[in-house]
Amino acid sequence: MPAEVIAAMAEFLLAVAGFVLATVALGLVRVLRGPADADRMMAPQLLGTGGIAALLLLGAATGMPGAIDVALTLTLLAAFASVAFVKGASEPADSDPNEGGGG
Amino acid sequence: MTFALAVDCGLVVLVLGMAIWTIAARTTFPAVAGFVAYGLLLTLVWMRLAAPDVALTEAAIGGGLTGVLLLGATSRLRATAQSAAAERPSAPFRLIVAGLCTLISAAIAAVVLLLPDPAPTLAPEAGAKLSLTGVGNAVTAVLLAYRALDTLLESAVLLLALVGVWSLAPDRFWGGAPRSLALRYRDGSLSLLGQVLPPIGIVLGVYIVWVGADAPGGKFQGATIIAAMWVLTMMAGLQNPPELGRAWVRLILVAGAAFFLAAGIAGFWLAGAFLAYPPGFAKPLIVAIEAALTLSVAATLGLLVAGPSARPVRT
Amino acid sequence: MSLILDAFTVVAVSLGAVFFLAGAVGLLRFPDTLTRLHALTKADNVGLGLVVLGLLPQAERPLAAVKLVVAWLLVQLASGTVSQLIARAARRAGPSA
Amino acid sequence: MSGTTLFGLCAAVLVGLGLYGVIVHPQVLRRVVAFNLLGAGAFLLFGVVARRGAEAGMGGDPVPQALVITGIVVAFSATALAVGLLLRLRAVRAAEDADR
Repeated sequence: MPAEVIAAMAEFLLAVAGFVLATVALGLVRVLRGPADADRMMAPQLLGTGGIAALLLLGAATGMPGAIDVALTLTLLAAFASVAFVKGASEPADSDPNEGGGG
Repeated sequence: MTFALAVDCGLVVLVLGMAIWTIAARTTFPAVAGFVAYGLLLTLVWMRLAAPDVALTEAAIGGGLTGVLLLGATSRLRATAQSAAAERPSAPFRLIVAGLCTLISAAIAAVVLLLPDPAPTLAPEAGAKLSLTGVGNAVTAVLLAYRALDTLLESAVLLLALVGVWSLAPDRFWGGAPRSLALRYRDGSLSLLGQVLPPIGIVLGVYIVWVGADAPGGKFQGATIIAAMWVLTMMAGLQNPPELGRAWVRLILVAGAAFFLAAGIAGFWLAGAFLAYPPGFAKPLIVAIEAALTLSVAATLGLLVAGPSARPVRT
Repeated sequence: MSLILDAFTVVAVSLGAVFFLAGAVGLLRFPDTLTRLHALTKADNVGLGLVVLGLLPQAERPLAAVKLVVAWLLVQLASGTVSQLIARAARRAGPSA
Repeated sequence: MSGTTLFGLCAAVLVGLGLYGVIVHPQVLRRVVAFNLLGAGAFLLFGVVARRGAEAGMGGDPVPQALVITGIVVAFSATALAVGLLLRLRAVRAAEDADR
């Protein structure tokens, strides 16, 4: 493949990565504003899909080693964080036996 | 490279936006949500800085595990959150602090702009001896060969932090199990996720440890993924945190540091110095130490999330 | 041959980007939590799928291509179950949420 | 301006922001969050220094990168300890209030 085609492809992938990142930014603003906690739980999921799309595009554009491994890790941990969000938001304030009531 | 710079600019704007949101949000839950997003975004920044090893660590710990820890604390502290809101410092005080913090930022920014050119670097030195260690990833070589003492001390620090957390338990609970991490209500999809995701995650974690010798990865990153999967099964209610006084728990926790230390002391006889690896055996030794440390670090991180004992020992 | 593959990459990745845009617009415009969740999952998963599909011809080694597909499958699994969880949490919080 | 310098300036702002949060926030948990924010900014400075030292076929100087990996893990364990202390402090206070 001629060098300029490779360079053009890299530029294109970078541009799309930037575009996807921009849509993630838009979504993040909306999601974090709420109003419900359930809206905010979408934040890690949004980054789990949009973030890894941007990451994979960046990795393909610049030939970074390990980009896919980082993307896989990001996916797993984003799912993990989402579960913690659901758990954190859907539980009433503490009711631990050794901690007598709320402060 | 104009597109690359545009992507960098966009990333910086996003990261700064999340940081401002995290500091400025009125209640704690949205702030922590912003912090998790901030951690996941920093992963992309680290990739742009050509540091995939750090990106893996940030994705696993910065966004994932720290976020889960803070979220757990948030839900438990909800009741106190309102009463403390009244004690907000006065506007003049905040203004003065803002001014001082701006000065500090400006000073650091000036340092960044005045960094020497060409930049000092240890990369050639790190690369020159790489073949002697038998390891292909320079970051792993730094962590486990050139500066192995730091890594040994780090695994000790992790244990110390865990001892610190454990010592916060009331006396009557010592050696008992931490409070359950499970969701209060049964949820079928969470059970499914808790059963399907951990096997994949553990394979990925072991893979990250394994390729760490020659490619981006390493024991801390892999161990964090494994720890996260363990905590996930506990959150899904599929298992409860173990009793902290059990011998096998203690054994797993210290195994990594103990093996590392033993290999280090053996270095006195075999290679003439503490933590020196005998020639030709550097790679197998590094892999063996990584394997032992992975198990211990994963257990330590998981138990740090689980917290101190919260119930008496079952007899 | 490589020109056809490159064209395929450009088309698929661009289509994926369109879906990401649709997802963001849905998040911004839809009135309540459940519909916003719908926008997030549908658009993003198809979007990511198309991006992965487009990047497959660019993968240097077969293992990289396999890992790309695995990443997408993992996202499918995680986002499918996590959306269920979020939707149920939203319903438990009340109809107004 | 290069992207690396841009990230350096971003790190400088993050340190300032984090410090402001640590000093000003009335809730201790928010201070812990702000402290983590500050820490991430400091790590990013290391990353910029490492990236500028790219040589010998490596994307960056591996020594600061290794330091940052150690730092992130230690910061997590410190955060876990802080959160543990915070929860314990609240439990003790609640018990005192109940006694009174």
